[in-house]
Amino acid sequence: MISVQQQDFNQQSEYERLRCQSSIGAIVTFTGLVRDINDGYSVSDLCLEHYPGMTEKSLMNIVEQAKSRWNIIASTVIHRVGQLSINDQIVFVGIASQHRGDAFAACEFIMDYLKTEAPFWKKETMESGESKWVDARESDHKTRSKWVM
Amino acid sequence: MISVQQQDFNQQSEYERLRCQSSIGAIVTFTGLVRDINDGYSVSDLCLEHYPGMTEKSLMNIVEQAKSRWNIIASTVIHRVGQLSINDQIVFVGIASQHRGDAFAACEFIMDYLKTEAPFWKKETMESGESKWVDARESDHKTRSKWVM
Amino acid sequence: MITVLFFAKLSEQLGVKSLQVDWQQAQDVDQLFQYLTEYKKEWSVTLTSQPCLRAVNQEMVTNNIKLKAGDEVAFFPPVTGG
Amino acid sequence: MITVLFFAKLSEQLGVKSLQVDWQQAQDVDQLFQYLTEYKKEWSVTLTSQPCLRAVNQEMVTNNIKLKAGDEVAFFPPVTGG
Repeated sequence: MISVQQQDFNQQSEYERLRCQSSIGAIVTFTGLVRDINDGYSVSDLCLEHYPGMTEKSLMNIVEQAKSRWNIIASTVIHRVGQLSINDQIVFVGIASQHRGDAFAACEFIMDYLKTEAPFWKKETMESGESKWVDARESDHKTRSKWVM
Repeated sequence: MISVQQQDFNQQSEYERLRCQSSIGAIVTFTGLVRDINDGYSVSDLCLEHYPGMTEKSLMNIVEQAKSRWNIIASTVIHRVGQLSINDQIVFVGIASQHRGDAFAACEFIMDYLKTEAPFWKKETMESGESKWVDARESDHKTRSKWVM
Repeated sequence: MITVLFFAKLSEQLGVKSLQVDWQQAQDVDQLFQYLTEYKKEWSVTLTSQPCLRAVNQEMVTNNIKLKAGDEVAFFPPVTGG
Repeated sequence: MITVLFFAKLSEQLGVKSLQVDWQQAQDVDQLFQYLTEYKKEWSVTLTSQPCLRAVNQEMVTNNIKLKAGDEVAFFPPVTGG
């Protein structure tokens, strides 16, 4: 399941959806939240812009790559767009597998690729009232490179 | 938070407990479930024995090691004992961090060490009615060795 | 025609979210980019002074590729979702 | 006295969950183990025919270590939780 949406998501519902089969032995979930501090300054809220159409395609492509590398029984990727506040949920990636190694690897892989390939952009409003586009992190590209076979 | 308990746990409550601070940017959770098939035979249920007292100590020690290696804001480890059925939750590990890399690594590290160090033993009842103690997996020791610095 | 889209900081700086470019001016992505740098006086600096990713028909491209009428080409800063 | 505990398959096979051993018989873990293999006729085979982990006062040990009166020593199969 892949969804790009404005509305919030519920951890329990997403977890239960992944837990649907009795062959599942491991579920790994990642949730990204809006932090109150970024790069040393206080953030008051966040706006997420995206490229409608391409975001879904890009996420689907990332999930397909993960499926070709690991045994995945069920997967969910949800990414929110629009206006968000501190502590709000931004992104959810959940993987259900027979064994934990596959679930951990696939979940982290999807996040690392999402961070560098999926067309989302964050604009932060600081406590001062100023707003600025978040800069891409070099570290995210380094992290991603560890998955190159 | 560390708990060894008979009763089930709730994903949402554990998630909300981890999400308590606004400096948290990433939450990774692992949940282990009873699978219907193990090593090729059908399982009908599972009994988990443990070494009371040592289990808690062992889990605390593993979590301390993780905290010394990664930035962890909050952590939860729950392991159930006693009689369990197919699809039941066995174990929960949840890590809240500023950044996802720490949360993924710490969560997987704790599971890999728990699998080889924490004194729990599974006895499976097969569909035939026979029951047998689960054998330790060589692969779990291999997986663990990747964390040795 | 080629549909050109800009996103995030880039779209804010150019003051435009999308525009249509005649295919004659944009037979491949590099040619289109060159055309855009000359589209308005200040566009050259904006487009060349920062990293600018490209997607053709909603797929990221790193090499120059041929375009055909009806294609959708997007330019945007490095992504920062997740 | 030393408190000796057995768990899981091992405890089932020996038919005992715990016993008390005089410290004179068990001044270190190896000596205690040796004592146990001679405790009952069939214990030698059960204890030596399979991997058997050891914990002293609820901490896993891999080397032989000295014991003192009141210590709790556990023997058990490789763990299979999680």
